[in-house]
Amino acid sequence: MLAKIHITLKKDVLDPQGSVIANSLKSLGFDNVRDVRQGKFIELEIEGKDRDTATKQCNEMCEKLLANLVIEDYSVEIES
Amino acid sequence: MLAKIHITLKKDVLDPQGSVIANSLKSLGFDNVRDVRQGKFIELEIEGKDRDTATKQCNEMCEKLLANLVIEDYSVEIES
Amino acid sequence: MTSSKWQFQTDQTLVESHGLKFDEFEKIVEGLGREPNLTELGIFSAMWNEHCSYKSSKFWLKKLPTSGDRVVQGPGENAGVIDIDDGDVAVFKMESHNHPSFLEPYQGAATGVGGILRDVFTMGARPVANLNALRFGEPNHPKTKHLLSGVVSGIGGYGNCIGVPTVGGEVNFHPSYNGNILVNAMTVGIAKRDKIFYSAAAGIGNPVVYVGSKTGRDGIHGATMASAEFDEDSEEKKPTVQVGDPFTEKLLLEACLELMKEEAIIAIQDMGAAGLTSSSIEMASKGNVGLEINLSKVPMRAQNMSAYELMLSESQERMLMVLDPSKETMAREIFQKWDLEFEVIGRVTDTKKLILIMNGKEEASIPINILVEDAPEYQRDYIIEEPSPIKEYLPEDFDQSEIIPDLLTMIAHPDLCSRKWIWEQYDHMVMADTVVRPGSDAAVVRVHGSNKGLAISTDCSPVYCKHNPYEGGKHAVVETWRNLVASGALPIAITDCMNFGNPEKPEIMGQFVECIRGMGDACSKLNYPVVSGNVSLYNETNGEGIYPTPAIGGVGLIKDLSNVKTISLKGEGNYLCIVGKSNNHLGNSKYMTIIQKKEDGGTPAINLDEELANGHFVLELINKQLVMSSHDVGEGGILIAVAEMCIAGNLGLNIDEDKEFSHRYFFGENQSRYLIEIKQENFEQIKQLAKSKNISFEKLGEVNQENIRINKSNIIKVSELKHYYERGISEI
Amino acid sequence: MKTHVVVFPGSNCDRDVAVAIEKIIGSLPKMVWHKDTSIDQSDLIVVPGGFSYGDYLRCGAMASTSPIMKSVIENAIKGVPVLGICNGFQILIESGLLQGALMRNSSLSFICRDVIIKTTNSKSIFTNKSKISKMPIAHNEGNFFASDDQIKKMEDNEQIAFQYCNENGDINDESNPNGSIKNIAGILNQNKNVLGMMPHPERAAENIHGCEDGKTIFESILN
Ligand SMILES: Nc1ncnc2c1ncn2[C@@H]1O[C@H](COP(=O)(O)OP(=O)(O)O)[C@@H](O)[C@H]1O
Ligand SMILES: [Mg+2]
Repeated sequence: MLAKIHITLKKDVLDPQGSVIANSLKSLGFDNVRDVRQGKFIELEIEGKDRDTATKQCNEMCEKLLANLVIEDYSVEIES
Repeated sequence: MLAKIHITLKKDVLDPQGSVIANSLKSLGFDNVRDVRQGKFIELEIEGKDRDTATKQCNEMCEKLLANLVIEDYSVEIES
Repeated sequence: MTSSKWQFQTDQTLVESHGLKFDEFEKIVEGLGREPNLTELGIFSAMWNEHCSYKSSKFWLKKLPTSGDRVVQGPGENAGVIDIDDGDVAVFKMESHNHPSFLEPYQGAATGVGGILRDVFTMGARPVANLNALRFGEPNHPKTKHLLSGVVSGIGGYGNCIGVPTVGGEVNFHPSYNGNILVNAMTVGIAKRDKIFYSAAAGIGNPVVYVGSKTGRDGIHGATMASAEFDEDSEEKKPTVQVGDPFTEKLLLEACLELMKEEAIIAIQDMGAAGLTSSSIEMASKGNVGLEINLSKVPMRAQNMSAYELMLSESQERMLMVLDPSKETMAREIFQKWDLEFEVIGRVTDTKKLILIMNGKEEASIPINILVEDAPEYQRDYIIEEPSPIKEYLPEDFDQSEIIPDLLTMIAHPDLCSRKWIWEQYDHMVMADTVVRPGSDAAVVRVHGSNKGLAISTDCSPVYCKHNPYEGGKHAVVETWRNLVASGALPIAITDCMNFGNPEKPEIMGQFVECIRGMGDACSKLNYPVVSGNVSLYNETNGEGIYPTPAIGGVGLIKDLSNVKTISLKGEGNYLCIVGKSNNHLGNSKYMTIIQKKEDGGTPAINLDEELANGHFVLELINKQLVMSSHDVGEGGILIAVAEMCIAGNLGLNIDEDKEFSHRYFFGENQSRYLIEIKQENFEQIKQLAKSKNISFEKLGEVNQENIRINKSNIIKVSELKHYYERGISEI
Repeated sequence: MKTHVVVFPGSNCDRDVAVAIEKIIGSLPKMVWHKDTSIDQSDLIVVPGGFSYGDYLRCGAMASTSPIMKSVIENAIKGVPVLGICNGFQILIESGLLQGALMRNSSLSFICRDVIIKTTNSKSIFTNKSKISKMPIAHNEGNFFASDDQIKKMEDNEQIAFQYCNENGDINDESNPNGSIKNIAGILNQNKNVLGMMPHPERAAENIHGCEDGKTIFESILN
């Protein structure tokens, strides 16, 4: 199964990278861009048959390693 | 409208981060993980009403700034 | 085959797309006694392109002086080696990564650093310093900012991670690089003289071992790309640029150095350009043996890789070794400890052929000598153009009331301003042996655990080279030499990176020939041989070549670290003096290019006898502890050099009023000069010494608290100057 | 004094800190490999700077799950002094021994230069010899972040060890190199036996470094 994991900064955490991108986009002429946030996107192949087990495992991976819960949120989707 | 942009390394391009993450996950006991790839996830607010225009603009942003097409692919989704 | 000359089965366009000319292909067929298969064609193409075969440059490179008392290994191995006393050696080389850096500045620059680091640790040396020589297009060219920031973060990204300090370098901006930036990276390492490793394979039957990262489809044909001119759509072609993995390189470095402590490695060679192809062939050729390689054993990252792809992949962070068979198990354990691939992929044979097997089938069988000895070598036509004429400018040619405003404009210009924005992005202190940080003449790193150090500097003046390649070649060499001297080091040897346009154009080839001649004369005179180097040709876009850019990296020895000198002024009341004659040459100076916005007036000639004498004089004063600080007078002339010393030391200077108040005096760039700060009470003694040696020596002024004062109406606060100096690069 | 330096794949200041410890404390530390599982009997454990696991994913994240970290944590709980420098600080945070998070520098680029730091809590075993000191930083992710509540608690409990300041000791935006909240350059755990700091004392530990203020940290531990 393919797991797609998104890791994003929590709403109240400043995202300097996002603001730099926003400024660059504006200077390229994209004036209608607001509020850019950059996060991580992790794809992984996970062996197994059961989506729920896979989801549970991925959540655990995020808690233990992939995300820093002090500043980040995560979400997991499983595709089979 | 909210644009969700995924930027990932092209298939044959080395993803050093991905392989180190895979090893770490394995050593944490997640033995059924294969093939981890790490990419970027960018969310941005784009003003306007027309989805097609927004998509076109986001594609342009990727080509011009957000992605380096020598090594990366991108995909754009617009949510309204 | 369409051409009447061609009676071969092989498709002509296939041959051409491999960058091979018809007669080169003929030579292959002759050598093999048959037509090559695709894998073999790929191998020839990689080995015979400009980047690996040096076919246009070899003839001329042989003219450079390469030997000297301290040279342990000159050109021909992965890096040059010089003796630095006590059984220690310094190992160094510079290499270009120009084309990839233009396409993907971060990864291109990063993998350039990775590649040159491998060249150095392959020889058994622990890398202790990285430097670079960078050239970008005009500061306001739309691509410059992006390329500059990508390259700088790529160099930092790799060097910082692997933990080797990036201690210096140079960067300049010029329209001739708008479509072809230059990224030259240099690494210096330290080893024991009796523990240097070479690449000659030996011992029939010995295992050939692959270590490091897995092989993927990265940069296939990278080496061919690096030797081809750019055109409008090369950006569209999107050739695969390699992605660097500094973490794996760090592991590879530690694992290799650990194994090198044992008597296990018979030969070792990094996989750089043209990966497995050039490394295996080089090892076989140097050892005059054959290799049989089973490609099925090569650790692969991608699926279904063909023999062709495996041989041409430029995946990074890989090495090839020939091992003592009795040490195989021990070696494997070391690489496993570091989580790296370790695979026996072949054997040394007595066939003098490279034989490749994959899935039990022979994929290639090529006699090594036709790949190496029969490689094409050209004596390309060249035209030596008349150097631009020397012009003398008079004081009244320029408005003298503008001297201070001109100073401010010049010192804020990207070519002269502080490079702090760059070096602060490089970890220049890791290893805790950095004695002189970036920003002085040469960087100085301590030889770990001793009280001696290496001084290192990179330099080149392309504008000088363009207008007089012979003098320009001399300049590049001499500038590094002078930087080392000013730091208190005995200069020992150089590495070079010859960046030029298309050598098939006679006027470009002429530039190459003349630069080499100038470099050679300077090296010979200064006893400063070339021990390693690299050539990057075809730096052209749409038929426009770059300026000739022979970047030089010089290395010197400081026997006692208490004798290290920096440029920063030390104390109020001291005298600042000029060593060397001032002939007021303004031609092609920074004043001309920045303020007058033209390249005019010719390249100043260097008198090498004077250069040598002045340098030795400065070294003698330093060794006698008579010098407080020192700086060579380079780009921008005396006033820029003074400004740099004042800003660094946070002090000012009262310039004596007897000086000619003119642009040509303050901004003239004739060479072979130094500024040295001395105690007042030593002035007479030094003056006598200079006189006895027939060396020009004069007092320029006296150090004060806060101003540079030329006369009562031309004064500038150092703090204000500093403000201009420091804002430059980050504003691009 | 028995000291230990933990070595992860990708650590690159392990030798530097060992050299400094030997010079200042007088005995060579024992280097402990990340796959080892125990450190017994230590008077100081140093988690050095560098790029453990390449700083991939997130600085310090993967190192914090290494086998040796269990023992580092046990020792810390027992009260053994643990010092994390730069990447070591990031690892200690990721392992939960210290609070907060270290984010990307606000400039978004790597910064290597001297900074000046003021000792905020001068009573800990690490800080009883320093007041205002100069030492280099070299990092990409040193931007300390914690929630307002956490900061308040840390302040009340005197857990802030160092803050970036200027020559006069003023703590202001100009003297903040990386965007850290309250200019925080180093923090302690509740028991004050664990210190994490971004600046590199081992790079300001001998005369050739141009400044020797870093020595005070090790001298303080010797005290
Ligand atoms: N311009 C030059 N001057 C002197 N030696 C050179 C020059 N260019 C290349 N060399 C030497 O030729 C050899 C091959 O260089 P190169 O192919 O760049 O090495 P590598 O295969 O390690 O990348 C090296 O020993 C190098 O030092
Ligand atoms: Mg090499």
